[in-house]
Amino acid sequence: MNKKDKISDSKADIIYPIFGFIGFFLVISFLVTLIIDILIDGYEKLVDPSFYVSYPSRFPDKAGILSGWVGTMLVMAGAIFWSLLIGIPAGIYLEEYATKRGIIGKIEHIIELNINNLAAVPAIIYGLLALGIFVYRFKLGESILTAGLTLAILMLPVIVVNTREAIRRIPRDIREGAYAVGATKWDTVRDHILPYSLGGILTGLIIAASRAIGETAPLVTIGALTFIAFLPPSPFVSEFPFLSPEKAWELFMSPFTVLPIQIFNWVSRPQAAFQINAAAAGFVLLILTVLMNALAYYFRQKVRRKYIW
Amino acid sequence: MIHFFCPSCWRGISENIVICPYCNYDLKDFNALSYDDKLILSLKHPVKEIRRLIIFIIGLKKLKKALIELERMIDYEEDPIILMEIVKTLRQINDKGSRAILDKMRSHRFSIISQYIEQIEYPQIKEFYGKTINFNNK
Amino acid sequence: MVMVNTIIDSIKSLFLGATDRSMEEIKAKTKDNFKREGDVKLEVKELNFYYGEFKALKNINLKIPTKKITALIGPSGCGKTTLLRCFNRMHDLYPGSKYEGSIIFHPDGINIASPHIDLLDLRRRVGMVFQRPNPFPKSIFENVAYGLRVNGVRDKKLIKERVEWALQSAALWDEVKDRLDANAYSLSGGQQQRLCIARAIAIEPDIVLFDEPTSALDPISTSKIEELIMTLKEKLTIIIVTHNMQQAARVSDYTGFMYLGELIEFDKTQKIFTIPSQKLTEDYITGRFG
Amino acid sequence: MLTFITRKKILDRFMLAVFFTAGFITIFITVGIVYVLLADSIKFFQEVSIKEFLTEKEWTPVFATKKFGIWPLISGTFLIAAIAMVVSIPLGILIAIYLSEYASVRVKEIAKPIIEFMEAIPTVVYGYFTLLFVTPILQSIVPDLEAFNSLAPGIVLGFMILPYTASMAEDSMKGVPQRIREASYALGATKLRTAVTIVIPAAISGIVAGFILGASRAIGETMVVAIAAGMYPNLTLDPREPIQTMTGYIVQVALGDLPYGSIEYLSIFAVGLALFIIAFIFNSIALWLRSRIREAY
Repeated sequence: MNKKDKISDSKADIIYPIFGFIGFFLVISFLVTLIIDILIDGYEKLVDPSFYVSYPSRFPDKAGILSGWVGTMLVMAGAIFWSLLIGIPAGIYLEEYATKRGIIGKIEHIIELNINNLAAVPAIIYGLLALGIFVYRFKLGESILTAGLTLAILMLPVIVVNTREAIRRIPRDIREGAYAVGATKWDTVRDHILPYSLGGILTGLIIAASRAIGETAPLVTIGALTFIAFLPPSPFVSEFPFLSPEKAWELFMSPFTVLPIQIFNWVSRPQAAFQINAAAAGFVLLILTVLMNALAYYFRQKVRRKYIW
Repeated sequence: MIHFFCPSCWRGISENIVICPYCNYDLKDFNALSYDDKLILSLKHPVKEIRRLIIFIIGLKKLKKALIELERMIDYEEDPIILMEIVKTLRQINDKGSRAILDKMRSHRFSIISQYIEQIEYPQIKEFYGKTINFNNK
Repeated sequence: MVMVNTIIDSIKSLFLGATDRSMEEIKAKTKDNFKREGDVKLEVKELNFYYGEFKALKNINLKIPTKKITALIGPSGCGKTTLLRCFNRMHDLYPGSKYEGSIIFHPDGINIASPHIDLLDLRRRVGMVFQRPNPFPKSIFENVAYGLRVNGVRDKKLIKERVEWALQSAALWDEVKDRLDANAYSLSGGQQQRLCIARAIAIEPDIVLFDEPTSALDPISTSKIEELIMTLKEKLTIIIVTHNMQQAARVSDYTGFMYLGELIEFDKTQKIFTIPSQKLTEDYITGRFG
Repeated sequence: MLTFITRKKILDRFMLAVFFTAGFITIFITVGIVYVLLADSIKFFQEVSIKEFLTEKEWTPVFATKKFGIWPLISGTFLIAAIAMVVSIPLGILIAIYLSEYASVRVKEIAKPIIEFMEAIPTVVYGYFTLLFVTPILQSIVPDLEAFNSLAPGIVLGFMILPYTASMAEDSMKGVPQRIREASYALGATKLRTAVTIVIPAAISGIVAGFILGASRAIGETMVVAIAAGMYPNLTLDPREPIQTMTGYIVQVALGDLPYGSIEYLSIFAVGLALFIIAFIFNSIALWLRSRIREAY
């Protein structure tokens, strides 16, 4: 190694960090420009309160996102419910009950492989699944229920992985302590595994939800309408039970639109005025996602400090 | 895992060696030794806990043969816990030889040992000293 | 009608954790077939134990005396902990464990090693304290009361009584009596281990297993735990696995020396340490290997 | 009445069954996907021969003379994915080395969440940003770049998959034990040389797995390409012309109201099947690579 090579080599440690930082700075600037651009474009509509309470309409200045964000809330509620219903027990089973031997062991291995693969399947494939199965074969039609189920399936892998991570963090001798006192597996899960891992599971849920709220592809594929001038019927009735099942079923079967679809529709419109609406709605969606991620990040730190084994 | 030591130089050796490579001590002699002689030999064991246990067993067995080795140990043994164990064993053997060593230890270079002996031998003077050393593993 | 009843109970127990039962009911098993408490509590006959293919225990024969302290010593990896965990079937939590031979639980005469034994009742009657203190991240009171709740006791007064009795017999009561709902992790290492002991004895087991209880503790807490174990001797049969032979020699009445999965020698502690009959035991005690 | 112990046993068995069924249901999702894609593709291939599907140069389901050559869609998808990788791999490696070798813990604590957050931004917002910000700027730089092109979405997609190329690479480089680095520092090598000659080869399977997952994410991307890449399926490798990706086509058809069973309806399942197969291949390679790392350490 001649002398010249030696000197230039040592300088590399000074030059590279600068390039590295520039690269990282490029990423940050990309993000910042994205946020600022969408804020400036949509600022005019963002400050106008009627934007949040009016329905979409053919005239750009009168259009609003009321049906958009109400639809998003309802669909997300459905999605969270279904994904928790299947995701958490599946995660608990794989981490806590798995026997890993014999035929059941093989089934568990298939389940595990399947979940890893589902995590990387493009979102639009879930749309096709929902279109083929829920919409046409199960005759659920383009309804909030279908959208909820589709997004739930989308969120499932993230929730299962997070549930398993949270449960894995519980040390073995806590379980042994419970069994030594005569607790069954279900006692141990109910009294120890679930309470201590709830924090991790909720964090995973929020992250999965923040990703699903931005999803458009699957909802477009199942034919979400882009133009709805009415809100789904409210399930609450004046008499005693306050929640009549038929009304609720009607709510679930009614057509829907979600914020991202509204944005997609407005962006592809030729008139420039619609693009302001699109930017404003996009910014609202972005803020929602940022809030959810910040909440998840804060929650993760708090939980990590709560149980120090 | 399980480590094997040569009973004379106490260096780590493998399981089935006959002659110790470091101090060429013949392991067959060790196997022929009686249990009491093995006890006395391992008074020089590098591991503190083992030495303390051996002294405790000598006390249990009231092994008079070990007195010479115990006396020699007093001078080079650094660990007060082990020295206190020796004091307890000597009191348990309680014959002329052990009492002589005990008197010798009363003027031991470690003050903690001489006070310990005072405290055990004449418990009623404890208040006089005011400081009760609670050696709970009496 | 019975089916509906069971379903309601199951749903109730699903959420509240079992219907109401008094302590007598739990100990009912020993009450009705209560034979004279013989001097042997556990009789191990020709016990072999396999982790998958690896034979961890090779035909162990042993008689554990009742209301005495039995210590199991031996170099690391000799199977002493494996034998201890066979007594309360803790191995069943992990796949691939296989028992051969029998462990008879006197005076009931049930074979612990048999596959169709009622594990819940066994674990209630054979408590266990672990090497690293493992209290639940709940309050001190809840930790001790958990064993009672899981076995169906839900009468508040009775639980409070039993918790106080357990903490007192674990010599922890006066240190924690005014902060019972403080989190168990606020206690020191030695206190946490005594809390685990209180948790184990709260449901009045017949045997308590100690798996190197003091190896993670400082000398002061170690001697406190040793004293506590000696006081427990009047009420319980105790089996303790330890690395510290000094502790075994001082605390236990009987000692078993194990080496490579076999029980080499089992006898009164006094005899084992003063006049061992096996050469292997002599070599181990004198530190020839370890 | 059932004794207390047996009731607990029944409950325990019952809960085991509940958890197992929940786990088992996840298999139905994949079975559902494969069933749906296959069933409708088979119907599609009854009308359009596979030979035409694979050899035809044009994809014109909308025109009168319906031609179903998948190649324009595949070329569009891979063109955008290629541009994305060209942007993402160098930038990813640059940042990964910087984060894992040079960055202080404080910087890492800020950088990691930011990069991971890029994954959470709704793709529609990226679409908007591409169409109305990136494309105009590129048009001023690149001569005769049309409004709908594959360069702008490619670049934005490159940034979108940074969480895969940058932070997954950094994770696998972090897996390399510090003592290996110190051995190389001790020989007088600079951090950069150590990173390039020691750390990256040691963590190569993790890094490559990250790239492949990133590529699979790029291929599966819909909104950015549907908004900014145009709806014109043409077999071209020129990034300046509008193209259509497989996902773009599915969205375009799904937007229009399509009767159940019509040829267009069936065609999106055929395209979906092709997309699923490609994504599956990429994921399996990535999973295999990542399993190989676990053996290495």
